[in-house]
Amino acid sequence: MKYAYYPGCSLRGTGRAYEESLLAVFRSLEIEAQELDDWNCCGATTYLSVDELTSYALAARNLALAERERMDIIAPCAACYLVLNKTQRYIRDYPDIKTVVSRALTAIGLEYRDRVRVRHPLDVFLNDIGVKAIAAKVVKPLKGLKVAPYYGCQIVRPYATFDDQRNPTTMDRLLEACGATVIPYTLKTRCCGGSQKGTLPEVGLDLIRYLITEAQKNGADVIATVCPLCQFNLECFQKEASGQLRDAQFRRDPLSIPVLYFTQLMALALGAPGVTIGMERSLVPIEPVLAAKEIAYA
Amino acid sequence: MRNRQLSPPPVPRGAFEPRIVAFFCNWCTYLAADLAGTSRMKYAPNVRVVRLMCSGRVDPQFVLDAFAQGADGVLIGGCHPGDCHYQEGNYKTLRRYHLLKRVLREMGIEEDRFRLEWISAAEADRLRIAVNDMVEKVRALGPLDLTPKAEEIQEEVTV
Amino acid sequence: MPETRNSGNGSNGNGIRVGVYVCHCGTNIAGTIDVKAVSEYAAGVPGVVVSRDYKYMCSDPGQALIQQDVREYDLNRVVVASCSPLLHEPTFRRAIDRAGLNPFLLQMVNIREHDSWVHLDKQAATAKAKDLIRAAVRRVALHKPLQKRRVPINPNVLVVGGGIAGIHAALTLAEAGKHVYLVEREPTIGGHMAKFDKTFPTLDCAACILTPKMTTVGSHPRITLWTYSEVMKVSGYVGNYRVQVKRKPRYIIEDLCLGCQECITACVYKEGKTPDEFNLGLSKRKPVYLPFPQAVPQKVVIDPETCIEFKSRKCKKTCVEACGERQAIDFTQKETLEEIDVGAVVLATGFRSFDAARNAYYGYGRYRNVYTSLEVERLINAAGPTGGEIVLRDGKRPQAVGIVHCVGSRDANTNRWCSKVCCMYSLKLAHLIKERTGAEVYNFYIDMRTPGKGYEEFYDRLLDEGVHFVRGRVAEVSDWAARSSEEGKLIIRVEDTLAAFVRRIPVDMVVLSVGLEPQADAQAVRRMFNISCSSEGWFLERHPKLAPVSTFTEGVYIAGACQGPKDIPDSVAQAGAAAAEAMALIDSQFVELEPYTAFITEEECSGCKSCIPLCPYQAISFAEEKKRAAINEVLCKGCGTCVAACPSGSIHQNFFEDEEIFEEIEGVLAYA
Amino acid sequence: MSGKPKVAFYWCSSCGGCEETVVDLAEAILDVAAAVEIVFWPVALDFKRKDIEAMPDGSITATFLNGAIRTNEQEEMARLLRKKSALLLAFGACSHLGGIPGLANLFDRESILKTVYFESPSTVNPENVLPLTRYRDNGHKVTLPDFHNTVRTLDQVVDVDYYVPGCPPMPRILGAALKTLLSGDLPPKGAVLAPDYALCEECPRKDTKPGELSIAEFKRPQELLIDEQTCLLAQGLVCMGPATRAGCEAVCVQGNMPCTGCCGSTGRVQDQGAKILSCLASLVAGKEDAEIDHVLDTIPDPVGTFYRYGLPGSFLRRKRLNGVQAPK
Repeated sequence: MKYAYYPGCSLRGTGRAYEESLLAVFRSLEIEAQELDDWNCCGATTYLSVDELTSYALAARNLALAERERMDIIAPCAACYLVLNKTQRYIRDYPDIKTVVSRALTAIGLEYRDRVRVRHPLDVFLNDIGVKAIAAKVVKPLKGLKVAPYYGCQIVRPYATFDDQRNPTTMDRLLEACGATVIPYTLKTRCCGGSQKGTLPEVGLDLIRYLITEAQKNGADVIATVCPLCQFNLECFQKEASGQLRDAQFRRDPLSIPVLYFTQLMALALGAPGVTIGMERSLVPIEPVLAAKEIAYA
Repeated sequence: MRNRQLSPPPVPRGAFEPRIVAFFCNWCTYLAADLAGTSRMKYAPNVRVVRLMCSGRVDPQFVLDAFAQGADGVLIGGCHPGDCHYQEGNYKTLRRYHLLKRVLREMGIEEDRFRLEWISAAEADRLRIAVNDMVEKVRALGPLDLTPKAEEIQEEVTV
Repeated sequence: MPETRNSGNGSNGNGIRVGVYVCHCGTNIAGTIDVKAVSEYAAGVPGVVVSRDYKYMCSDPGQALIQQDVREYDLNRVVVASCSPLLHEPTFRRAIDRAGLNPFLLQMVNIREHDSWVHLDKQAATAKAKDLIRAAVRRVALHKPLQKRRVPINPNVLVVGGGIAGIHAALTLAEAGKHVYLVEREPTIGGHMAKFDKTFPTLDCAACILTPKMTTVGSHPRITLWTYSEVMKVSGYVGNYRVQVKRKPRYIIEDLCLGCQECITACVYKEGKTPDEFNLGLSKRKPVYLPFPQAVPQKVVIDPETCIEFKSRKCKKTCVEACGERQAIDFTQKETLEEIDVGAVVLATGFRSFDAARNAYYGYGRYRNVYTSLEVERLINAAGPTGGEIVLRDGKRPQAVGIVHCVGSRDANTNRWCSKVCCMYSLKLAHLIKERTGAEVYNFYIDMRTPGKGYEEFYDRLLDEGVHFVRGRVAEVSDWAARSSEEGKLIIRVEDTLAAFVRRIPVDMVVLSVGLEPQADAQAVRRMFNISCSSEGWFLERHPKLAPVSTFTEGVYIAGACQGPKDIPDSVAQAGAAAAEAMALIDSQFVELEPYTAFITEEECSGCKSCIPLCPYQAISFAEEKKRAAINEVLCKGCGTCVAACPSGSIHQNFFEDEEIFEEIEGVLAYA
Repeated sequence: MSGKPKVAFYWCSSCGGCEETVVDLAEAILDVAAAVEIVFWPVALDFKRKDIEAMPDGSITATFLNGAIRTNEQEEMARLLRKKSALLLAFGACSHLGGIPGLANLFDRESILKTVYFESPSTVNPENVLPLTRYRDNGHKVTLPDFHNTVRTLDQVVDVDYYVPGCPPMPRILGAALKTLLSGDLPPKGAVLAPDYALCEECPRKDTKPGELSIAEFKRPQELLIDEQTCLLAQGLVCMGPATRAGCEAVCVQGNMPCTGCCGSTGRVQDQGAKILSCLASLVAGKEDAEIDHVLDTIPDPVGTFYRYGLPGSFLRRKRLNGVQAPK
């Protein structure tokens, strides 16, 4: 089964580690994922709020390209996944949007007949490959590594496409297949604030603080995420968020925990060398944690 | 989801008004039509209902006679399979419908002019949607005007 | 408004003299249809000798109008254009019958539900009324006089479901001298009510008011009580239903068992291993058990799934010893099939609670201290698993309890309807919990619905007792503690719409007030009794206002929550009503069946046997000697399927003859 | 001339089979010839149209007109004979129901002429010559009858007194018809001169028809070795017997072939095709769409089978002229 790999802008920017580890996992699981030729930016949720119809046309161009190749699209970044999904549904449900988009696509010699599926790596790994096959390929089981599985909001809301909206478990099962222990994490779909950190910093920081303290309280060694923005928020503001600890009881344990893409952990377990899967790109280093767990890292 | 309009779509003046004969079973679809009335739902006035005790009583002759007498569409309404007040009447209706549809198609009568809908006593809205939808589809197809009168046969003579 | 009388253009030659009556129905018809024009038009239709329009045809003066015309104009056909025949056909048939005209020489035209109420365009609605009346006049001309068929009624009654509704219906019927078969699926009658501790608003103890009625049922000479049994098949027709009932084996000989429960104590299992269904799994029971102390019948049941004797056949059978010389235990008992004949049926099959796990965000099944209201009823009940103590699963008393209303109800994702009883029972639970534990009690509601007698006063009483009421639908129950004071608690996040901010309320125990849903097998049961269901799955009553306990199937009545969510007083009232209507049917000794049956004209039938397999009621048989098919009029239900299928047109149906329907079709389509 | 009743025979759009039935009366023809005076019988005796025009109106006691009305000449003759005859009988399936020629109503004139004169394999017509109804050649004017778009039954053109059903009508039926006419006590106008019950009554295989027929598959005559004793419908063949008027004593069934419905329906049925459709469909096995279609698809040509003789006489009469082409 061949897939059209749609990296999206983040995976070429702050989310480089996500792409590097994702491609490594593709290689070791022998998944044929060919980058979608001449893909364009999906517009993310921001453009949708600026000019709805044009943003659908922009996103639909990618759908049309993939449909021409007759391949499912893999959209790893949560925002791309949501925008492409939403575009598909709105074209299907609202005739006036469909006419605008079709006119736009015909102008550039493309057409879209709603015959392509937008997939997320979690869905592909679990449903197309399967936990047993992945476990069989694990070379360095992450024995003893306690992971907080953090899904964020966009891949489960508003559309529950491949997992339960309230209590998703895809990532949990994949990480367990790689030998890690997944801690119970109630806030696994609680919002990380997204761009709140920029607009209402005190609110953004509170949300980040809740997520990290709950993970640390439950004994997590690392938080695994699927979205470049969540990773950015959770990792880059830990010191600043610690300052928010008004309640003395929390002062004892400042916020300090590695935040990785789940694909980095999988790639590690599947034997990919650390340097090639963006490990050195982390602000909060993972090496001491791995060393403590005697998980070979190099 | 855009809200579905409740009353039938507005019709331009002078548009073709199709005439549709409907055979409704007394226990399900006729009651759904009554319920649509008590709920003050609105649908197109083009349908004339003939009440029968079961959709199984609809003789294919009635359908053909309706078309021959100038109906532009025929609608049969019955209980959902398994719900028939007489247990199996609607299964016979379904079988006759399948064969009669083929005969009508071979006689040049469009598919949308002859329709079978399973509508239970509580599904007033389903009836409203079915009637409005059928009236619009038959309106688009235009009048059936099936049998040219004897005189018309005459003027076709010139070669 | 004076009615206009238009003189018709005389009979159409073959002696047919039709009177047409167009009803205004106040403004219901006249508001959209030009009744004057329609009446005048009808006067011009061949065969019509008098055509009138009147404000209320179904009123006594309206009916008198027809009767007077029948005499004065020597009418032999009547057409009434008004509302649905299913509503007033009987009325007008009786009216012309009293005027000496056979009631079946009438044709109704539905110009209200099918015309004025559903069309905006007045011209089109008026034109439609004219078409329909023209068709009716042409059809009624061919009507033949018919007589209703009279069939004797079996005096027994079947009541399905042994909840409070079924119990009350059975007792009312039995007290009136009728023999009742009460069939209940569970080992005991009592239904959901038997599980409650107190009932609102009077706080009567449920057992105190229910058990006396249960014991009366158990011992009543005219009630045959079959518990642990299910209806399997129903055939026949009104007044003459044959019902097949499957009796599941209790492995106890009912007549011998005294309910002394010695066998339970003596059972090899020292204490229960299986989750007790009656206590909703909050306690365990042994393989041999009594559902609850006041169970009726007072007989134990042996569960073959968990009893060792059924697995290994090697159990010491200490229970049999304990039973002593009564020897009431019989491991070889088999399922039996009984067949009974009844004249009427009352369905009182009750409801099912909404499965709280379907709302994942309330954490039922994930967090141990989230309970459903029914489970809390058992906790509060003195005969319950905790002897009436409200304690959490870890034995500790809760300091703060949150009661969430509308769980599964008034929700587009699950059930749209309001389940009617949850506000009141939530108030009752709040009172009992507050009284027993002194804990802080929060009720989270959208609208406090207290519609019954003494209901609002009960709510006021709760306010005085210091129960906290938060108006808002609870968004989430989660164990995530945002601050140390929330450690180890369940946090209820809710938008307090009166205080206009989102609150986080830590509690120790959450009670989910689950709504009411149709039973899981409602579709199967209704198909068995040939009644229909609303789209949600509740049994469909003949008319929501005027006939709430009867159905479209003659002789089958419904009562209680199976017809829709309702509380105990309404269920009992409906049970009484259903019993009364069943009695009215039975006491009439005869049931009149519509004469719409099919018949075969002997010399027309070629004996081609095509019709024989078409009848599900086996009403058509093949007379070998005469080589003709014949229809048994008593078994024929009048569906007409064989009439449409007879290839030589030799089967006819009273009131629905081919010619009559052809006339109606051509009438509707013929231009004026 | 002799006081004997005058009888006329005429044929319109037909195959001549009905004329042969007259001859098939064999010796009985002599009694007929003796009893009546045949004043018009173009297929057998040299009569001309002017002979009929010369007769006073209503002077012919009975005219047996067979064949459907397809051209304007046939229509003129039908009207002429109606004028000249006291009794006009639709003789045989073509004039009674439309007959085999009536199946042309599934097509229109242009496509028929194209098929016959251009496309049929054995036709060599490079210049695409079509017959013309008027043609002038070296001073002579030559005409052909106009060819109508729609085939009609006799009673769709003129008023018909009686119908003699069958394709062709069995000699027994024709003989009975003649006897009734000559006997003078005439049945009610419009009667079909044959019994008014279905063929199964007279069918020798009547007893072998199962009481619980459920058809899982229809077969065509060439697809099986037809058993000579069992009811043909029970063997899965489409037999029109149940929906066809008796009178022919099931001669086809005795020839081990299913009845094809040539005598039309019983008097109580207005559309024979619709009735057999209703009867057979009701007996089909299957309660789901797919199962039902699986069985019904084994009838390749429902219209041709159910309306083999009765298309012009059916409710729909013909395929819609302005109708959309039925998708193949």
